[in-house]
Order: sequence, then structure tokens, then C-alpha cells
Amino acid sequence: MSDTFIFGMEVFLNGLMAGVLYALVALGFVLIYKASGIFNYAQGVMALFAAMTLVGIMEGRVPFSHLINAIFGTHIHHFGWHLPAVFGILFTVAVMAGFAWCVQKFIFRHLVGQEPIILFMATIGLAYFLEGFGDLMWGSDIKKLDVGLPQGINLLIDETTFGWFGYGFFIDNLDLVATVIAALLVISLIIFAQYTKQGRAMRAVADDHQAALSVGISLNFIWVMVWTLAGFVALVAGIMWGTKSGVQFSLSLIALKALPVLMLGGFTSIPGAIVGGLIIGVGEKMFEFLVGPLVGGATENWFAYVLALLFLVFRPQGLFGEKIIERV
Amino acid sequence: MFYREAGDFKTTYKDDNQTFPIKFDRYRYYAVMFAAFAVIPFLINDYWVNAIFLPFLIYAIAAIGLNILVGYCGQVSLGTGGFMAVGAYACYKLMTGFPEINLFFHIIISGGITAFVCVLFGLPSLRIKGFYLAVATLAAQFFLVWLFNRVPWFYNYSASGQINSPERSLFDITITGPNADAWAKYLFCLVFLTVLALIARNLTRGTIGRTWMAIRDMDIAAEIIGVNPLKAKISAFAVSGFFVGVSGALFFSVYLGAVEVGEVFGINKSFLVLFMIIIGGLGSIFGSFAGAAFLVLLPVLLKNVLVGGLGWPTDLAAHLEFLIIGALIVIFLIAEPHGLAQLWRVAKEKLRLWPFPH
Amino acid sequence: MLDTSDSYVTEDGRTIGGVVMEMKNITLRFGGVVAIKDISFDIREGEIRAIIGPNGAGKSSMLNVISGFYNPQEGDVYYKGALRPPMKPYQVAQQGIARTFQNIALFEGMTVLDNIMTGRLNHMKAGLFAQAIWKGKAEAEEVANREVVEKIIDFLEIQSIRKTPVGRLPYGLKKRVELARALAAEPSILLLDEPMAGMNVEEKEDMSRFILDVNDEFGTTIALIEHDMGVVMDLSDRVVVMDYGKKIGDGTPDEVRSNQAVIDAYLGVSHD
Amino acid sequence: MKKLATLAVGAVMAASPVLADLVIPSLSYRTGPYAAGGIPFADGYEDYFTLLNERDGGIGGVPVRVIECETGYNTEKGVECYESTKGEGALVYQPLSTGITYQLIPKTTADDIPMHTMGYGRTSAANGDVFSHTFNYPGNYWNGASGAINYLLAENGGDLSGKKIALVYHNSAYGKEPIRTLEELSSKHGYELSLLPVDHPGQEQKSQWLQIRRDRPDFVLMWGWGVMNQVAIQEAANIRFPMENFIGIWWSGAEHDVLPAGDKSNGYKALAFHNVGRDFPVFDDINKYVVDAGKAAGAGDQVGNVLYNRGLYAAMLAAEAIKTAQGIHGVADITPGMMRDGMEALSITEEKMASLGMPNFGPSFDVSCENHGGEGLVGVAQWDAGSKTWSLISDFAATDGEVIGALVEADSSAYAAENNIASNCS
Repeated sequence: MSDTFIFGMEVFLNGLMAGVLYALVALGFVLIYKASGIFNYAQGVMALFAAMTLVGIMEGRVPFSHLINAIFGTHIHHFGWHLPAVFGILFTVAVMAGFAWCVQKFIFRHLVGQEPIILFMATIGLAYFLEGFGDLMWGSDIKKLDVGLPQGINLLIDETTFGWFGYGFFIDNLDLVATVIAALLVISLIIFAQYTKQGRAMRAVADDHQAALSVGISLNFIWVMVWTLAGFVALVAGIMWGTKSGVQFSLSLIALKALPVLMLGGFTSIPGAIVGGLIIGVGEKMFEFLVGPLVGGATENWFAYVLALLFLVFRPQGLFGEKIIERV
Repeated sequence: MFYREAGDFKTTYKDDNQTFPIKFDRYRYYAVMFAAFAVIPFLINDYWVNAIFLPFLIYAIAAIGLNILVGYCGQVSLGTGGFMAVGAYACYKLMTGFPEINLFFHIIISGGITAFVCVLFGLPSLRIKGFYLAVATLAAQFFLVWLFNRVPWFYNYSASGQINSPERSLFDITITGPNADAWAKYLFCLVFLTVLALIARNLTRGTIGRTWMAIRDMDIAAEIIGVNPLKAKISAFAVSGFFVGVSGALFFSVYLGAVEVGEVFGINKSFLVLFMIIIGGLGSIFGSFAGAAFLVLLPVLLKNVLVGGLGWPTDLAAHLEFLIIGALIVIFLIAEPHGLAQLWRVAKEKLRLWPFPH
Repeated sequence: MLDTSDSYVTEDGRTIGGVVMEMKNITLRFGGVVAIKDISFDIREGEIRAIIGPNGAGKSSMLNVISGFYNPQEGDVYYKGALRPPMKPYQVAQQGIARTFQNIALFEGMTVLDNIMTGRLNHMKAGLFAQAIWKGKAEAEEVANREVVEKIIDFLEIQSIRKTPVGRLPYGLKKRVELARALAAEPSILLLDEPMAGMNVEEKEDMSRFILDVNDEFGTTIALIEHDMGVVMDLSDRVVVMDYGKKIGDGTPDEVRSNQAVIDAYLGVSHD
Repeated sequence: MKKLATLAVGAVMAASPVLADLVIPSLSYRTGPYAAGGIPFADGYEDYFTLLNERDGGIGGVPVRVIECETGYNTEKGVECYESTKGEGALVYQPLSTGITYQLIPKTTADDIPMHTMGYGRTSAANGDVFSHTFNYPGNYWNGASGAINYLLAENGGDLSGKKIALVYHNSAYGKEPIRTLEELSSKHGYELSLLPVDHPGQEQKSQWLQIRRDRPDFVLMWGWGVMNQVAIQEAANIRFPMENFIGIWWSGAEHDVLPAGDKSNGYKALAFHNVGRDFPVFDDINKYVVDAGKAAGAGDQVGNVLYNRGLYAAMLAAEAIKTAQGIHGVADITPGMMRDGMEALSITEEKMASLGMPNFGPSFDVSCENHGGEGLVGVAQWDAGSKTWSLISDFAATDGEVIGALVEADSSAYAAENNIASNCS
């Protein structure tokens, strides 16, 4: 087997892993869009905020300490505790639920029935707000996040593939863990949607707001729940990316990675998000591997979008959409 | 009492088609033009021009351009930053390649080149709609920035990839470069803005504007009543591209003078201009002005109040700035989803009735 | 060219000319579903032609074929004596076929005046640059076309809502504005898709009067779809009856009324 | 109009007359994508001037007033900051961003205000004959590139032929700076150079590091900034690239760059043009007069960090230039133009640094009209993950002046031609 082929396989596998992470972010978008028709631009900032909150709680940082110090001239920074990750995650989920409630109560309840573009804009405003709020609460320094996830090369795969090809494949343990967690998350979401009362209500709302309302489902409750779920997904994504790079501003930019995935998979399809994520992940990594050296590299950012664009030109309904029949 | 249309009769359709059909509006418009051209240039200093007026004027051009595409034709674009970069780099290449030709023409040609590029990236709009199109235009954004960063020809093979605007003048008055006077830069951009705003107004009140709005409101019905969707969308992309290109060229040559593509024309720029037209009002030229003014002035104002006035640490002020702008966007949307322009219209309706509200 | 050899004059004194449009063996399918099956009929110049039938009979699909929105898989459309090749809807419109829609398709963000002005698009020729400059050609053209539109506004009695955004209008007025927009195109054939759907009796009477006046004063050929049998029989010169995508009757209102297949279709005789 | 009125009032209030002072604007970024790097630098920069005010009553008896202005690493905000502070009599700008630097080079020249871009900005500004108001002593990126190669030469017995060196760089003007120098040096020393760009922000670098793993370069150099540093070091650790063969530029060598990777980052190296750690007498004074007095900038928790030291060093160089200017012109309350003269006549010696409580804090160098870049001496620092400290492992050493000089000459003369700049020194 030629070197290019073996290397290509390694790149392919890594592309799949990256794709899973993209899918994870895209999933947060899909949840909210499906249930409420809101294209939530703030999803990336939510991931940042959730990760910041997790670090802040685990390290016992005093929220708004900088602001308090500036106003009252005090010097408080830490509560002086260190919580284990599990508690941190639980508290953070509670914070995200509170956030979901506030979002519903103070923003989207007042925007019911508005055009999608207006709702989209509101989420942009929300993103700005949350970014400023998060920085104000926890500070804009870079934060190390360690919830005990393994990182580094997986030796088993390295040795096995070395035995096969004479070249050991590099697979990051963190990526493996992320894949497993993402898979678990999707399965539990599907189970939740299929077999629980709230899940069925959520699907009903996604199908038809009016009908759901008429059979006595509280839209408000469902929307708070969906935002909480999206907050949880954001937290998971934030942990994965934050573990690798530390929790800092750029984490919010991972939303940009999810957009081409959404274009491919559609805004409403969970399987679409997953398959789309895999295609984008593999596509951009393979392009960078095969074509990147010829054009000077760093192609990944735009190639994901061009790939999605070309795909849509030939198939406007996306991966899983049905052919659009226009009517008048 | 003062603001009303009663007694202001139109006897010809021509009169009825005026930009400002109400007399009071017309006078106010003349007053603003007078102030902008004949008063402000004598009052401003470097700070006002470089920190407030230039960004406002140039962003207003970009906002009008984007508003034509998004507000009038309904094609959401997130590629504004990339298209501004096309204008900037075209201008740079023209300025350094043909120094004997006047800067004025360079900027116009840069607009034309951007219009062409914008049309290329607008072609998928025939098949892709709504959010999908918005995301698709991000392909243009990322690709263009990558391209200008990657191909050394665009930055004349300079060591770092930055482009610098050489000194150029018009009627022997220096317009670009560090020695240009504040008032000259201001007037140069103001002329562009005024002419382009008038063109935008003419286009949007006429046939082409109606085809754009028809496509925006219901594209299928528009096609059935005789609107060629290709022509309508492409012309919107072209006109919008021209405006955005001119603003990019001005942004580079007159305002900043030195530009690095990824930093200045990144994705944030696309979002910023989009916010301007949303806050200002989609499908409104006045709204483009209002939105640009709002988003240029507000941060400066907040900074001056929080840091200059209250003496807060700069980072706290910057965080609060984000927080307040975000909150304001949301509050605006809840109070008036159609932007400052609509708020202004409502205020005018009230004024018309004042002081007899019933 | 139109063959006007067999033109005739109706009882109320209108001249009905030759065949302006002819549909020959039209078949339209969506995937496996056959919406229209092998239908042929013609429309004569100056007449009011109705297409009727129960729900799902394929009437709207037929209208969409005429207006070029659907291209049929089989069959030919002859327009003004020549075979019409498959074309885009806007090209059909440019040939002089205008229409209204069953579920009003006005441009909600524009004023009544602007909506009607869109109907004049194919009469306005000023280029992009002329429009950008405005003064001169574009303005003159705007004013000239405005005059035409104002006549239609007067004719349909909607002067007072000229500058109102369409989104704020009640249903009945919207229907009228839509008619105005179609009329503004000065079409050779005017297609009306259920012009009286959802109206009360007075509104229906108004609308009937407008349709007759349009036909009478401008001599516009009209093809319409309508549910209300009474209205159809009163208005139209000839009627095509469709059921399950097939033509089951064609002729004057009286002929159609006595057609057994038509009676069965309307009374709901089971198909077996 | 109301807005404008408020603004005007604000401007008037800000401009209210004060007693003589030396105005030093600090264009900082405590927010945005590079906040983690901006905070310590801004703290160090401000703390040093606070120290001078508290301990010595300013410089030459005139107090220093630091005006901090947040740029968020954004060029437009940088312009606003420049315009709003220049009227206050700002003596020297330290814009701390490549974009703002390029933007201010012509402006500061026209306004006769000097600018100091220490270890960043436009490299060819070292040619003072063209760039009259821009200074980039004590070292620039091309010195950095050459310094790295020199260090590797020394490590490898003076021979790099046949070795493979990969450059991982931020795909921007900043990141592209060293390429030409490294290419020139590659033909001189016979190593093989491969280029691996990373797009902003650099959160995703799997492709680049997989390629490094495949190609097995002997050494990796990095021109990174922001999150790119943390991810690169993490990925290098993941593929088990030997950290001691991985050298970052000085902007890729702060504590927060290596800490997220934990122990695995042990041995990582970074270039340096100033010393690291807090083993200097000046820190006692900083603790005494600034931190313990509750006058520290920011949260006061950055003292002694690499980038804090850099801010401190920049402030020290500015203060010394002020002293030089005061000496030349015999005025204590100097103008920006005098400051420029002071910077051009600046001479940093070991004795001077020792007397400031900063012995061997940076290289000794002299500035002249032609040479605004100093001697270009570059050292190497290494990270010890166990004690969580950086330490200088190679002292400030000379770089390849021949290669760099030619490149500086070529780039600056192209700039001079494009902008019709006459010779400043002749």
C-alpha cells in the first residue's frame, strides 16, 4: 500500500473524529431550531459561557469579583474551595437551566410570532450580551479546564496499526472519548424524545405549535426545556474543546464550525447534523491533506463552507430533506 | 402642528414621486445637507473625523449596500467583510498599479470589481434560499479572506502581507495618507455617501426597486407576474457589491490607510454591517444611516462615559459595552422589530397628529 | 397569427374573436400522481372562459400550466397561433399572460400603488443607469406608467388606499388589489384563480361586476377558476369542466349544465 | 444631537487642564481573542510607571500619567484610541498589535510622535532612515527567526544541513513575518524548511500536527498567538513531539500558553529578548510600592509572568528614553518630538539596568538614527512544568545581521519608494 493511502486513512479517521465534535455543536442548533424555529447564533457563546461557569465553580472563583472589586475597592477573588468535576457539571447544568428560563422569560416570550430573521437577530443580541456577561462574571483570562478526560495518542491503535501497515495511526484519546460521549448523548436524546412524556411533547411542538398548544402542552415549558438541553449540549462541547485549548474567547467561534454542518444536514434533522458533521470533518481534513499543500494550506475554514455550498447548489433540500415542490 | 402634510397638495405625479414628499421633511433634509457640507467641515478635528465621522460615513455606504441586498431584495448575506476586502484590495492594486489615474476613479472601479465578484457569489442564490443562503455567503467571506492572505500578488509581495495606502490627492488636496487634512477626508467620503445614497434612493423607488421587493416578499409570485428572478437577484448583488466595494475601498484608502485582511475584513465585519441594518431597519435607507450611526457612536459614547466619565477599568468597560449592546439589540427587537427607521416613522406619525391626537 | 375567421358576436353585443390559446393533450404528473390527464381545450379572444370542477380536479394545476409555472410532461400549448416552447413563468408573463392567485400573493411589504406598479414591469424599459440617475428617462417612464396605474385604481375604486401597505388591508380589498396588479400588465389573457373565494355576497357582486367591466371595457380575454356555480354560469361564455384530472365537459353554461357526466361529478357519483 | 452633546461634554471634561505630566498611553487589550496575552503586558507596563511615580515622584520630577485605552486587538478601536489620546501630549505609543502598528506608522510620523513596537510590528522599521518615528529595539521577528536557527546551529554542532525544520505559523501578516528570513537562512545553512499555516483562531490544528507526525521534522518553530499557542503545544504533546525541539517565538512563550498542557509541556522552548522570572531587585520595589499599596493595575495577580515582564521592560525602555530626552533637551516636561530624539539616542547598558534593579533583564544595545532596531540579540527560554517557571537557557546572542540587514534594506526601500519618503538621516 502506498504511503499516501495509509496517511490518507489516518487523516480520514481523524476527520471522522473532528466531524463528531462539529456534529455535537450542530446538535445544539438543531434542538432549538426544531422546537422553536429559532436559529440560535448564541450557541457558540453558550458553549464558552458553560465552560467558563464550570471552571469558575470548580475553582471556587467569586463571580463578578472584578466588578465588585472595582466598585467597592475590595480584593476578593476566590472562595477557596475546589470542587470535583461531577459537582461542577451539575451546578453548571443548573446555571444553564436558569439561563434557559431567563432567555425564555425575558426575550423569546416577547417575540412569539415574529419572523425567523428577527428571532435570529435576537440571538445575536443574546450572544453579545452573554459574551459580555460571561467575561464580567468570570474574567477574560484563559482558564485551564480539567475534568479528568484522557488526552494524547491512543497507544493501542498506534501499536495495532503499526503492526498492520508499519505506520502507527494517531488517534487522540480525547477525540475517542468525545465520540463515545456524543454517541451516548444522541442515543439518550433519541430515547428521551421517543419514550418520555416531555420528549413526546417536545416532538409535538416541533411538528406543529398550534396543534401542540391545543392538546394542552405548555409551549413555555417545552422551550425552556429545549434551551436547557441545548445549554447542556453546549456544556459538553465546551468541555471537549476547552480541555484541549483552555477556556477562552475563541471557544465561542466553534459555532462557525457548525454552520456548514447545518447547511448539509438541514436545520431540523438530528441524523442530518451527525452525517453532515462527519462529511464536513472528513471533507475538510482530506482536502487539506490532498490539495492543501498545493495551494498553501490553511484551507479548512473556507473549504467546509464551499463544500456545503456546492452540495446545496446541486441538492437545495440538503441531505435528508425531501425534494421541494413549490406551490402558489 | 408644524409637521404635517395637510395643505401640501401634489398636483403632478412627479411631485408625488419626490424623495421627501412632505415639505417639512424636505426643509430638514436641506438643513442637514447644509450642515454636513458647509458647517461640519469647519468644526471637526482629527478625533471627530477619524474616530466618528469617517467610520460612520463609510459604514453607512456599506449598510446601504447591504440593505439593498438584504432589506430590499431579501437575500441575506454574511459575506460583507469579504466583499469589502475585494474593494480594498482592488483599490490598493489600482492605486499602486496606475498612480497616474485619480483616486476617485480607482474607488469607482474598485466598486465595479466588487460588484462582479459579488455577482459570482450571488449566483447560488438562484437555488439556495433563506438561512441556507446566509450560511453559503460565509463561503465567500472565508474564501476571499484566505485568498487575499495567500496570494502575494494582491499585496505586492510585501514581507508581511499588509497593504498600505500611498498618498493621493484630488484637485491638489491630499485625500489619503497621513498628511491628509481631516476635513478633506471627511468631505471626500461625504460626497461618495451622498451620491450613493441618492442613487440607492432612485433605484429603490423605481422599477428595479419594485422587482427587488417583489422577490423579497414572494419570489414565486414575482416570477409569475413577470419578474426575471435571475436578473433581479443578480442586479441586487451587483448594486450591493458596488456599494460595499466602494465602502471597502474608502475604508482602506481614506480611513485606515493600512489593512490586514483577516483582522479588518474578518467575519466580525460582516456581522457588524448586518447588525447596522437590522437595528436601523431593513428596507430603509434612513435606517442604514441610523444603524451605522448607532453602532459607531454607541461604543465610543459608552467608552467615554464609563472610562472617561466614571473612571472604570477599561476591561470592565469593554465587557459592559458588549453586554449593553447585546441587551440593546434585544430590547430594540422586542420594542420595535423593524428598527430605528420604524421607530422614527411612528414618531413622525405621532408628530403629524400633535397636538390633537384624536 | 390569429385565425379570426370564426369570430362571432354574443347576445350582449361583445365580439368574440378567434382562438388565442389552445391546449392540446396536456398531461401533467407529479412523481407518480397524475394531476392532469390528456386535456385539450381552447380560449378565444375576448371571451370569459371558466374552468370548474370539484376539489382536486386539477383546475389550479391547469391554470399553472397556462401561466407557465408548471411545464406539462406531454401535450402542446399554442399561443396566438404558434407552439409555445417550455419557458419560465416570467417569460410567459412577458408574452402577455397575467394572473391572480387563489391564496392572495401580493407583496405584503409594499404599498398598494407599488404592488400595482409591479404589474407594469414589462412595460418599463429604463436601464439600471437611467434609473440610478432618475431625472430624465426613468422619471418620465415612471410618471407615464403611473398614469396607467391611476386609471386602473380609479376603475377598481381603490383610490383611498393607494399608499397603504398591503399587509394592513382586509381580505376583500386585497383581492381587488391583486386584480389591479394583473390588469396593470394590460394582458392578452387574464387568469383568475378563484377570484371570489372567501367573499361575502356583496363582495362577490362587486367582483363579478369588475370582471365583466374589465372584459367589456378593455376587451380582455379572461380565464377563471371558480367554485360558485351560480357566478360561473352567469359570467362565462364557455365552461370547461374537470374531474380527477380529466375533462368531462366543455361548452356554453347551458350545455354544461345539462351534461350528465358533470351532474354526476357534482352530485358525487362514485367512480368505479 | 443629544448624543453628540454628551460626547462633547465628555471630551471637554477629559481634556481639562492638569499640571505638567508625562503622558504615556497604553493601548491595551484586556478583552477579545488575545486578552490572555494582553492583560499581563498592560499590567506590567502600567505598574512600572506607577512604581516610578510612587518611588521617585515620576521621571525627572515630572509624574507619569498612563492613559489606558482598550483596543480589543481591533484596528478601528486602535485608531479611536490613538486619536483620543494623541491630543493629550502622548509621548510614545506601544500599540501592541500588528494591525494597529501598520496603521499608525504613517500617522505617528505625520504627527511627530514616536512609536515603539517592541518585538512585533513592521520588522523593516528597524531602518530608521526610512521609518523616522518607529522603533523596534531590542529585537524583531527576523532576529527571532535567525536567533532560533543560531540556537539550533549551536545545539547541533554548527551544522543543520539535511535537517528538517517546520514552521507552524498564524496565517496572518504577523505569522508570515519569519518566512523570508527562514528561507534565506535555509539556503545558507542547508536545512529543509516546510511551512504549515494555521488559520485564525487556531482552535483546530489536527491537520498540521498529523502532517508533522508524518514528515517527522527535526525541529518545529512556531509563530503563534492567542489560543493557537495552547492548542499547538497540546497537539505537540499529543503526537509526542519532543518538546525540547519545539521553539516558539516570544509571543508563544508565556505561562498561559504552556499551563493547559500540564506536565506534557515540560521542556518547551521559546525565544526571548528580555529576561524571565521575578529574581530581580525591581520586583521588591514593585511589591512594596505598587502591589502592597493596592495600586497594581488589573487584578494584580500577573506580577513576574513572562508578558508582565515584557510590559515592565517596555515601560523601562520608555522611561529611559524619557530620561535621555530630558538630558538632551534640558527640559523635564518633554514633548513627543523630544521623546523621539531620546529614543534615537537611547543606550541601554548593563550598568544602567543594574542600577534600575533589573540586572541582565535584557540585552545591551544602542539606538541610532539609522538603526532603530538595536543589536537584535535573542535568547532562548525553557519551560519547567514541575516548578511552573520559565528560565533563560541561552543568553542573548547575536543574530545573522548580514541576511537580516539585506532583507530590512529591501523591504524598507520598497516602502520608501511606494510612499515617496526621503532619507531621514542624511
